[in-house]
Amino acid sequence: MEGFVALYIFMLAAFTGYEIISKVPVILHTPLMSGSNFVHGIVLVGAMVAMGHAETDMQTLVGFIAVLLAAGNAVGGYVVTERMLEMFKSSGGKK
Amino acid sequence: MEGFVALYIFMLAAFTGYEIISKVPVILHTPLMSGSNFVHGIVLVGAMVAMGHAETDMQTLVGFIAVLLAAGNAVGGYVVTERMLEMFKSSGGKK
Amino acid sequence: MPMIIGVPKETAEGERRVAMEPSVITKLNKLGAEVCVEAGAGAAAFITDDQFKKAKIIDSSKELISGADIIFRVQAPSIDDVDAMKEGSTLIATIQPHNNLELVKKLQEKNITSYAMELIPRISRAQSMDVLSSQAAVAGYKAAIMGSDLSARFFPMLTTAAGTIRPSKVIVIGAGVAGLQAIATAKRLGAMVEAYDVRPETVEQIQSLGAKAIELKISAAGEGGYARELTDDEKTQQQEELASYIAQADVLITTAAIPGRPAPKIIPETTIDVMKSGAVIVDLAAEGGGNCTLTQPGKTITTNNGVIIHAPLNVPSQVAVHASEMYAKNLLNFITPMFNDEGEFTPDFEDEIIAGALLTHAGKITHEPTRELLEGAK
Amino acid sequence: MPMIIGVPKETAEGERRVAMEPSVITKLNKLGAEVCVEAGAGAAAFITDDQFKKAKIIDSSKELISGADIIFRVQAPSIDDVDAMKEGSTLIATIQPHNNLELVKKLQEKNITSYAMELIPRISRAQSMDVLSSQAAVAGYKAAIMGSDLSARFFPMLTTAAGTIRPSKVIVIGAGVAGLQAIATAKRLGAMVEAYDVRPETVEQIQSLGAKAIELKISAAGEGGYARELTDDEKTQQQEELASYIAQADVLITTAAIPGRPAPKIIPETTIDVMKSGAVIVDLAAEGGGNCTLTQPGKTITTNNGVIIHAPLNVPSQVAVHASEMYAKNLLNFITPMFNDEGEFTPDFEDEIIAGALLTHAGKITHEPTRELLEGAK
Amino acid sequence: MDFIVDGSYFIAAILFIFGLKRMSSPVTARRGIVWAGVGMVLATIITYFHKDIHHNYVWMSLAILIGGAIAWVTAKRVKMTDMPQMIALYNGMGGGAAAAIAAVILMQEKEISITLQVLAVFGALIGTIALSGSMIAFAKLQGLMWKTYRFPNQQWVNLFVFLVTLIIGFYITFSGTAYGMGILSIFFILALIFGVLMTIPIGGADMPVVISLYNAFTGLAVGFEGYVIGNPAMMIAGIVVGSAGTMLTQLMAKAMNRPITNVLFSNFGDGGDGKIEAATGSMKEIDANDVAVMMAFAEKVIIVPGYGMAVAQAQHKVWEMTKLLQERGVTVKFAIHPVAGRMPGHMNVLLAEAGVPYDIIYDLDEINEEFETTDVTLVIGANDVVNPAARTDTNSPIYGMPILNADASKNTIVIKRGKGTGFTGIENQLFFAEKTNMLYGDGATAVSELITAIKEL
Amino acid sequence: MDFIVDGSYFIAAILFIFGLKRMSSPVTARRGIVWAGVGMVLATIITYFHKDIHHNYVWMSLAILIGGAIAWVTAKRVKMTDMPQMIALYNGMGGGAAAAIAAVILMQEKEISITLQVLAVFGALIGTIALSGSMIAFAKLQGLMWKTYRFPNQQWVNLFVFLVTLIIGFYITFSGTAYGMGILSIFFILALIFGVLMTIPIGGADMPVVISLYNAFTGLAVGFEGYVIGNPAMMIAGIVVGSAGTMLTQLMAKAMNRPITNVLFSNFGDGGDGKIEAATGSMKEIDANDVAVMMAFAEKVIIVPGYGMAVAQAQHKVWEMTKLLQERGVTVKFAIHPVAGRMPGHMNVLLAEAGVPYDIIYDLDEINEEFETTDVTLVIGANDVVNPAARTDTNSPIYGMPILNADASKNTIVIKRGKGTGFTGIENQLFFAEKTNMLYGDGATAVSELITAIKEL
Ligand SMILES: NC(=O)c1ccc[n+]([C@@H]2O[C@H](COP(=O)([O-])OP(=O)(O)OC[C@H]3O[C@@H](n4cnc5c(N)ncnc54)[C@H](OP(=O)(O)O)[C@@H]3O)[C@@H](O)[C@H]2O)c1
Ligand SMILES: NC(=O)c1ccc[n+]([C@@H]2O[C@H](COP(=O)([O-])OP(=O)(O)OC[C@H]3O[C@@H](n4cnc5c(N)ncnc54)[C@H](OP(=O)(O)O)[C@@H]3O)[C@@H](O)[C@H]2O)c1
Ligand SMILES: NC(=O)c1ccc[n+]([C@@H]2O[C@H](COP(=O)([O-])OP(=O)(O)OC[C@H]3O[C@@H](n4cnc5c(N)ncnc54)[C@H](O)[C@@H]3O)[C@@H](O)[C@H]2O)c1
Ligand SMILES: NC(=O)c1ccc[n+]([C@@H]2O[C@H](COP(=O)([O-])OP(=O)(O)OC[C@H]3O[C@@H](n4cnc5c(N)ncnc54)[C@H](O)[C@@H]3O)[C@@H](O)[C@H]2O)c1
Repeated sequence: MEGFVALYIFMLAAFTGYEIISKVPVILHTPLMSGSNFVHGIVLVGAMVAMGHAETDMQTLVGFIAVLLAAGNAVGGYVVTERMLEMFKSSGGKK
Repeated sequence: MEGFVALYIFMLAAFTGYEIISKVPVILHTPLMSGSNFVHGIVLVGAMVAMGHAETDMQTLVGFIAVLLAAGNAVGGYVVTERMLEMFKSSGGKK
Repeated sequence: MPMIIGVPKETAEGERRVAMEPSVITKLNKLGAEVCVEAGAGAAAFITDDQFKKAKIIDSSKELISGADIIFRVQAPSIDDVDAMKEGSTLIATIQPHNNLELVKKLQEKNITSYAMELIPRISRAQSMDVLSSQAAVAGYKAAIMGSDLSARFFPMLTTAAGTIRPSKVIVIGAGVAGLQAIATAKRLGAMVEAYDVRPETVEQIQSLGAKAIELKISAAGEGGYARELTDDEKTQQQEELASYIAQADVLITTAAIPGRPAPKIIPETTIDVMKSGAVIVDLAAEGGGNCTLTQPGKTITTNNGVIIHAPLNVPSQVAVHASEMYAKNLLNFITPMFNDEGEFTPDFEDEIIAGALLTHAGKITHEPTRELLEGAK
Repeated sequence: MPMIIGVPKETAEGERRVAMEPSVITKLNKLGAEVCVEAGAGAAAFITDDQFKKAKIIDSSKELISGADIIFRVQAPSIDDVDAMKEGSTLIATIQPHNNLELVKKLQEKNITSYAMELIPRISRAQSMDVLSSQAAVAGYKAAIMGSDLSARFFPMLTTAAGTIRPSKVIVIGAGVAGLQAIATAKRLGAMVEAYDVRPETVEQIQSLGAKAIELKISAAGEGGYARELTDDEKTQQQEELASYIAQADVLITTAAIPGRPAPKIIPETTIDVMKSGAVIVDLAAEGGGNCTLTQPGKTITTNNGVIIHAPLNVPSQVAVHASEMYAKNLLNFITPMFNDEGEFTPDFEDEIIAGALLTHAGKITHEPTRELLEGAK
Repeated sequence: MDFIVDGSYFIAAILFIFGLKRMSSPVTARRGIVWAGVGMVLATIITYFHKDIHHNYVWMSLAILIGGAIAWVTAKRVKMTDMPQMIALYNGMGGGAAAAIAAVILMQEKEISITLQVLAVFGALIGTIALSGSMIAFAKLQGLMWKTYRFPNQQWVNLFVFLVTLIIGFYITFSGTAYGMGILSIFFILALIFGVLMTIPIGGADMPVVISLYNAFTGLAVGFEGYVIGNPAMMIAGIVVGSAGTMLTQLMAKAMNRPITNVLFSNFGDGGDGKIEAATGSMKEIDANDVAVMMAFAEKVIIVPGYGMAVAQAQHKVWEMTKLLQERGVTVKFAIHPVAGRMPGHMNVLLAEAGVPYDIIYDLDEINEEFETTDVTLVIGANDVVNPAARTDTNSPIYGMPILNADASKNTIVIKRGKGTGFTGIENQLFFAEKTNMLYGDGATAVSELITAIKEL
Repeated sequence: MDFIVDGSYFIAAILFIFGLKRMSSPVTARRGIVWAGVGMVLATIITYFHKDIHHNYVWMSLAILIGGAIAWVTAKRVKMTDMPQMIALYNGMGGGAAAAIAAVILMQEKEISITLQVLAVFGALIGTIALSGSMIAFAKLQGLMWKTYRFPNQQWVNLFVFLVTLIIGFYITFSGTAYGMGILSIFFILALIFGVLMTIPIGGADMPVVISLYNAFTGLAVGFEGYVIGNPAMMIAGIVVGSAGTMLTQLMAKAMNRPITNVLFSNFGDGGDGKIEAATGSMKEIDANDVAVMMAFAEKVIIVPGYGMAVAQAQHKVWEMTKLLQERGVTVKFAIHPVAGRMPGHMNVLLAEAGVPYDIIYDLDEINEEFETTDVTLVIGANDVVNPAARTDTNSPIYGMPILNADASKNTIVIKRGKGTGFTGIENQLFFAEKTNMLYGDGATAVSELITAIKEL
């Protein structure tokens, strides 16, 4: 990937992120923070790749830690978000 | 650029286009159509490049036509859009 | 020679309206007519002779009547007044022929062209001439005001330091022109309003004023938007069902009428017996005998259980200023098409509206039911 | 022995209220008191003896009065009635001591503890006992109703087939409790309402009811939320400025009062002269002599230029049901703190409210201005 | 330099996106086109320094000048009502340019990756269709050709042409560089023909939708060719327009209450065209957003309430809407017909309840002259009282009744639930009039929608 | 296989975007997290087939299991009120993972392009800061450490540490592969220290904003490392979160009425912390959107109107809002205090005018018990009539007056224009209560905003 292509992707992704959030009620701030926290749990994929082609033991160890942390990010992020969003359950159905 | 990167850019750009338009009052449909018509006038840039490295006379001719048409697209698109949007001028200021 | 329109002072007892209004004079003048008004004709409606300055003020009633080509009146004239009229002249008033047969005869004899405003067919085009509607609107408004004035209770809900006052319940029977206006006015004052009419289409109309429609099981929709008379069985059933509602009422306004017939007796004594002490009934149908059996037209009585029954006659007269204004405009709208562009008076007797209102003309009684009453069926 | 509260039938002429209400009896019983009501006491307020079933009904007025520890009344009792009272018993009523000096003396002599409800200080905590407010609210409402009833015009705007009726203009002078209520009621009926008061803070209050505030150049804000008296110059200026507004009015409701003084004469004859024929003035200040120079308290007159001046006395009486209810609740709220948890009657004479309302106690006149009137300054 | 060029393209792409975003709101729309314009100028100038351009600078400039000048003059001259066909024209030019770029690339017969080849050919195909299709659309709207043209089995013929074009396209794509000029020419010619065939049977009323579709096509073509020549600004602008244009096409079709497939293929059977030409005969539905914009940007609005407003008890909402309009500087008046509703003064009672001040309420005599100078008349649940039959149709039961001249105003919007008639039960020609649009729904709901829409402006 | 892997990542990226989009509306939020979850599972499973993974499958799985299990258990167990610190914790883990990836890459000392090098280092930096910063945030909220820690010249020390870290980062970036493990370790350690330093002086009340900021950091770090290892799913998810997180941080700071710089740097001077802990002393402002959500998702709402509603003539709007709430199934009641307003029955007149039916209007005696079971009490321009001083403060002029127990309900929202007192001119402790939030503005305007906000839900 050449630099500008990355820039384009960054720009478009940033615009997308911005558009998504621009009109959010305050009460959703925390769940949304939690949700986006979960989404960057995708770092797990990178951690797996890093560990998967680690060359030295040291690298494997760091990779292991990376995967461990990333898995924690993903799983914990999901559960916490899910629980927080539960409060929108019953009433949401009313409409 | 590899295929999937293009796909990502396409996806993000498409999402961006979709988000931009998703809530437009009917009265803006035509000006917006005109405005987006202007925007793809950027094809001029491509036409210039194509003409700029044309190899044969035939290619140069086709390139010439491309630039001509593209310039028409850009300039005409701009003027028409501008004129159409003029109607939002006076009243817009009232607010 | 322009036509002369004469407006005498009303002679009927308690009549405060006048068949003229300053702005109408200007318009009549434009049509090509001249207007003469009897001195003091507007006094009871708070219109001074000064305000009638566009018209000729004539002191003597006889002089005015005998000099006019067309007479505008609110109520039917006396026989004497007809005597004073020019032969072949025109009279426009609410004549109520079935109550004034002798008068009709006199009009016929004197060869007078007379129009009974209340007979105008109630078609869309004639709405601007419809005195029944305009005066019923006044009556309906006034009924609600009278109800609130007679009641010893607040209409609206009030939460105060001295407790919460519950809003009065006002029930309106008969949701015609007057009934709807009464509903609207009582609602405005903050009362809880419920209304009942036999015609099913009134349900939506009542709701369109934000009031609650009482729906019973009987319908009495008749022809032409009017109600038909109910059978005896139906009446009893209606009364019983209604009584349970009326027992709750603080003010009851009754406006039920069936054209050409005495007012239906919807509220029997048994219903009044279950009403609250201090409840008020305003019986707008008093003119037709009233909707309550206990009604004494023109009187206000209090029953043993403390129910006040008010049965006013000629209610529009109490809002004389505006009732006169509307009445005069009705007459103006009625007569306007009779003048042609040159200011000549050329009524088109073929016209549906004119034909409908025409009572006597050229020595004939043109209104069939009245003629039948006087001369028997053909 | 529980305290006995006696509620006699009001004896003042035209008084239809009663100082009791069925739900109040229950609450008094809970406090530990027993209630006796004179037979027929509630009749004029449409409360039957039946509805008072929680109380003992006593036929004879004398018997009731002499048997009671505490007497609830609306208006001041007659000297005779005081005579009949137990020595040392308690009287709660709107006594108006400055108009009833002899009575006060009698109360003092009989060693009666008397409270004048109208003297309760108008502090926040006392709002629920404030009979001036509760009865003024009734009067204000009723004033608007009377105005609409007396007027020969519609209050609301009506666009009809017989022309458009322009809404009436109602002007309210004095935007105290009664004035504001009159504004609200007239607005409800659809009138265009303008109001004027000398106190500047009323501007916002008038607007908070959706009406228009008339702002002149004079302010007469006095102490404690009441108005002060104006100088003569100021009065003239006020009158002139006001006259130009009042000339437009279809109905004028005046409620201006200055506590302890005769009502200010705000509407001189010159102002009435410029008013419309058929305009109506409801002078709620009639009790204090009226706000119009032409006012004849208790009468309804029509001036030469056709202005109707209605100057009713004791307006709350006309809404007897709810006025009684509110009055009775005021008394209840006043007396409740005087009972302790054991049902004993132990008024705290130190309390700001009780001290304020206390007129005579233990053979003394405790209300200073009244004492001064009777015994001269100390 | 390359860095500057790429950076400029990047900035241009951002300007395009934000420009379009601004164009999607009436308040910022005018600045939006300027932003996009700046992006375009920047991109064009910087392209002169593009590393792939080796020669032809003069010719290139000449082409820009000629193309630009012609477009400028025509665009300035054209009447406002002829705008749609001009958009079609310029759009066609854009499609043509994209196709021409593809042609140059394909002519160069270089070995390029299969992805590029696919996109180049596909871009060429839709660019060419957009070119010829737009030209037909232009010709139709300009009145240069018969409105519609049909022949038997048209759909089959079209399908056949399309498939042949596609097959040739496949061949070009997968034959490496083995295809020759001949095949290439046939490909383009067939694509041109298909664009013509696709467009000719579509009626005038549906043209805006079709133009929007071709606009999206051109966008996609530009995006694909941008990818092929490695120009991300073109790629992004093209795809954004392609996506936005597709969305817009759908919205437009929806606003006409027709699925997009219907627009494209249904006209072969019935005579669905000419709908706009025939003024009467159909009621035109309108969207609340549109009405909101019309009113918000109007000078004067008259509201005509009727019995339907009473039934819906919409008075409070109507007044709220009025206040919103007033805040924006719009003059709003209420016109009350003498017999609106079901009792004398019915409307007055309701409007007073909602708190509408008397001084903006007018009766028939006071306001009837004013409709002519009114931008928008909003009829809420009134029917008989605005029925022009009262003036013209001597047989009508309401003949002779004075009515409110709602039909005289520049635009009339009617809010009602459906096809219900009024008190007299007769049809109302006003609803079919050219300047009338129907906003269907319960009075309260419809006005609510208007309020929301006005607030969002 | 590569194609499938890449395709899966592509799908995962789309799922993330749409998941986040859905999460930004209360109605669809719950489904949003599920979408994102599906994307995550898909991406994780497919990564086993990634071409760059050669070994360590078992260890990898073990790490996932351990990390996941711990997170699962802790996340399930934690109390609702402790959620913010858990978010901080998991976010720190994400930042750490990103930093660790960078570490692995940098340790491999391959020749990579300068762009990659820059991004790898920058990602490592912010990932590490997010890691240690989040941990401190977690520790603070969990009560594991002193709330704030300050020392003289703190800001200068922080700046110094940051600059040194940056310089080392530059060195690593531009020295090709010449840097060694030592330098690398120092870089990471310094970054860790900076994260700690940056966070310790910030008070508890500001923590959510800071956590959100670190969340955005982690997002960016993930995005950058995604670029470095050529994984577009990571890249896009990371940048979207980075951008959304930045936006969110700003929104949160705005909701607290403080610029973000203030949150990060201002606390060095004054004792701005502990604001949330000290229940009284300050009024908490709230946003209309938030009030709208609270009410829309409540079971029961009580509205307490006062003189301010009359002054604002907001009655019509209040009723409109009430109807919107009712449509959503919320029970709404009006509580009228006997002396609300300036005349007996003042509120009744206004509510009747607006058309509020009598049966949802309650007086003090009827409703005062109900506040306890009420989710939201909305006080509109009332003051004295809800002043708890009447119950407790014997010196207060209103002592002894019965008041509406608005303070007993689960949440109390007060609409008023500013700090104006009521009729009696005294302070109102209700406004400072823990469960009370202030919605400032003219009554009519504020309720309008609520209406708009409710409609948008
Ligand atoms: N004012 C009087 O004194 C009086 C008395 C008696 C009769 N009239 C007669 O009544 C008529 C009054 O005319 P008008 O124009 O006011 O009313 P109209 O002609 O009766 O028309 C009312 C229209 O409102 C629509 N509508 C009904 N409910 C609605 C709702 N909830 N939301 C939106 N639209 C609704 C109906 O169409 P949809 O069903 O399609 O929605 C209908 O077409 C005149 O013909 C007059 O002569 C008047
Ligand atoms: N009901 C009666 O009969 C009567 C008669 C006389 C006196 N009073 C007294 O009046 C008081 C009534 O209490 P209350 O709670 O109704 O009112 P209040 O205590 O007077 O408080 C009104 C509040 O509304 C706010 N406000 C004013 N205009 C506003 C606007 N346009 N928009 C939003 N908020 C606005 C003011 O704060 P901001 O300035 O900050 O906005 C003020 O704090 C009691 O003390 C009562 O004793 C009652
Ligand atoms: N076509 C027009 O333009 C036009 C003009 C005026 C009136 N109208 C229609 O005619 C209707 C009646 O007008 P009106 O007010 O003069 O009628 P009305 O005075 O004759 O009767 C009053 C009402 O009493 C009702 N009523 C009769 N018997 C009853 C009973 N037993 N119980 C309860 N209610 C009973 C009637 O249904 C009527 O609504 C109006 O509602 C109006 O719609 C139409
Ligand atoms: N603190 C409380 O809780 C409480 C209780 C009741 C009343 N009040 C206040 O006291 C005020 C007065 O109460 P009220 O209605 O019994 O007063 P009132 O009956 O004594 O007077 C009526 C009104 O007339 C006005 N007025 C006097 N002279 C006037 C003149 N020359 N021109 C015009 N207007 C004139 C007064 O300002 C007053 O508003 C009320 O507005 C209320 O705010 C307070």
